[in-house]
Amino acid sequence: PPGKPKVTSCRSYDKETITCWWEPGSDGGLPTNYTVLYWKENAKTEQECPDYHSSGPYTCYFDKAHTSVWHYYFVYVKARNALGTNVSEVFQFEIGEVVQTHPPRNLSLLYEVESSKVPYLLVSWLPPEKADTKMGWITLQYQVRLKEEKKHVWEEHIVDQQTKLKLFSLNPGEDYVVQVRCKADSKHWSEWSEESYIKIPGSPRQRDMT
Amino acid sequence: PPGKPKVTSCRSYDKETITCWWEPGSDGGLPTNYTVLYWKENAKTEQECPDYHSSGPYTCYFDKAHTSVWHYYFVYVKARNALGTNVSEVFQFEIGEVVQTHPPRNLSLLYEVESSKVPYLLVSWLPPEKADTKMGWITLQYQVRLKEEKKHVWEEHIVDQQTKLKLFSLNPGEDYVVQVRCKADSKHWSEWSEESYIKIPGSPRQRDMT
Amino acid sequence: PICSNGGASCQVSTSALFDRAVKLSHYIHSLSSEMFNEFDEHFTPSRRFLAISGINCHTASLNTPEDKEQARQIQHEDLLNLVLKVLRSWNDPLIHMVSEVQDIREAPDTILWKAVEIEEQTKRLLEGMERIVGRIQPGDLENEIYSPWPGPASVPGDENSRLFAFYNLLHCLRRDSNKIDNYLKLLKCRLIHAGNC
Repeated sequence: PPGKPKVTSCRSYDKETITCWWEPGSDGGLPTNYTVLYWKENAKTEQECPDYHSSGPYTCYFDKAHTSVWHYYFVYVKARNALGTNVSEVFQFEIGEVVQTHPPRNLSLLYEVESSKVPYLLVSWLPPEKADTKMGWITLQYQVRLKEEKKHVWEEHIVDQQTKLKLFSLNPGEDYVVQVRCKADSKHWSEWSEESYIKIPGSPRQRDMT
Repeated sequence: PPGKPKVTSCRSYDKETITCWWEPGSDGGLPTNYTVLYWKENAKTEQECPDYHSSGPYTCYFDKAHTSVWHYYFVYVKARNALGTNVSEVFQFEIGEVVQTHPPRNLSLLYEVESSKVPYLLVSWLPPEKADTKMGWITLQYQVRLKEEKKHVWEEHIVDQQTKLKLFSLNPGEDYVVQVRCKADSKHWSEWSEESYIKIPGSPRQRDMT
Repeated sequence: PICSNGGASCQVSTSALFDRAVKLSHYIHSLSSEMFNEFDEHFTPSRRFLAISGINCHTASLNTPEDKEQARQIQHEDLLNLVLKVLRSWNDPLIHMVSEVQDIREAPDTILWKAVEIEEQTKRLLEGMERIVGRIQPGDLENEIYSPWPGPASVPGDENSRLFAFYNLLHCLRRDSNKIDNYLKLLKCRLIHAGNC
């Protein structure tokens, strides 16, 4: 019979729709048919995946009409060929546990030097696409990281819900790289945003080698 | 006859009682008698103001027993003297439209500096007096504003139901002033709380980015 | 929740159910308020409708708590069922509202968008309330008793009466959505935070 397929993960980018990814098992060269099936908490019957295509190959997409924030989901894959059938483990989740937004957008860096003031780097960004924060449906927490380009250690800062951060006392004359990511109520950080670069004005300080 | 009196405004500080303010018209020097009257939506008869005194002169106070939330109130003033009578416009409202709580209390500021972390200002406060947020009868949205003392532009942050806020991007060595206010479901923000002041500790520590 | 493979313990926590329900009810009420104010500013600047004939809501027969003391005394099972009843009573009127707003000449697009969004989110909230009531009082989902909507109270062809009927509907939606929001926040404080929000 066919090898055991697998539901590898499920994600919701907006707490409104869900995408699951799956993998076929070994098919021994035989034409094998795969069906993604699911049921919801307390449901009497299971249903077939409503949309195998919108999220790309080997996926199942639950649009708004098929996504409930009130129920647990149980998803599995059935493989069938001439020699028999095989089923995956059941992947279970509720939407709150699988929310992973897209990364924040429009990361911008501005080095501000005001007279009689300590200069600082103003890092600012926009919430991710499709994350409806206005209704309060998703509350995001942000994390900024930066490092000198030639170094390896990142400095990371959690910034709750604000969409900007002032960083003081960066080393003059050095090149820095900055990224930001965010997390909704669940445990999944988004991917890091694209990197932004800036060179801090001024000449690098002589390193005190004593 | 007497000049036209006027109901100037009505407010509920707690969504449980209501106070209305009114003004007499010109009385031409004649002794003039004023009566505040009201009726509630779908009520057959009008009634006289239950309490002219508790909220001070030229007011009408509706205590809990005379206040119901999801009913329209129609309030007006009748002036009468020897030459005749005159009545004010009818002031109509539903309590949800006139809730304006007292300002939040006990605004306190704490500057937190943890090693390897970006310092932040922890702003915290208590809900306003008389607003029953504990039982959930009133749910408040807060707005925090802060600015450098010598500047004019305030930076504002909306906070939903929480009574604290971390502010990250403050300039070392500067004096800041902070205030907070709140709003129940209706359109009316409370007054701003008293101002709180803090001086952010001096120039930032040297950063070791090995 | 430790959720064994397909076991009974796999369910969304009651706290999460309430969190999402309250976020929805707050959102629905704020949309309803905005829509009412927009319509009021656009079509009935001086609120003369209200002063003359008063408001008549199809849910008026539902015995809802009208102040804090009444709300404190009602059992949470009864309050839950009341929220369910009010929500069910709005199923037909919201469908009518969405179609009606498309026929009102010069109705701003923002009113139409809000009407559609309210109808969609209210259906979602009703599904959530049925989950919550099913969780808290298993087997007690009274399905039929709610306040049926008698249909639009407007005289066919009379534009003014049609506008007033729509005004009355928006006003009742603002009021009832505020009741639902208020009661849900009370219930959440009571059932999830032991009366100490």
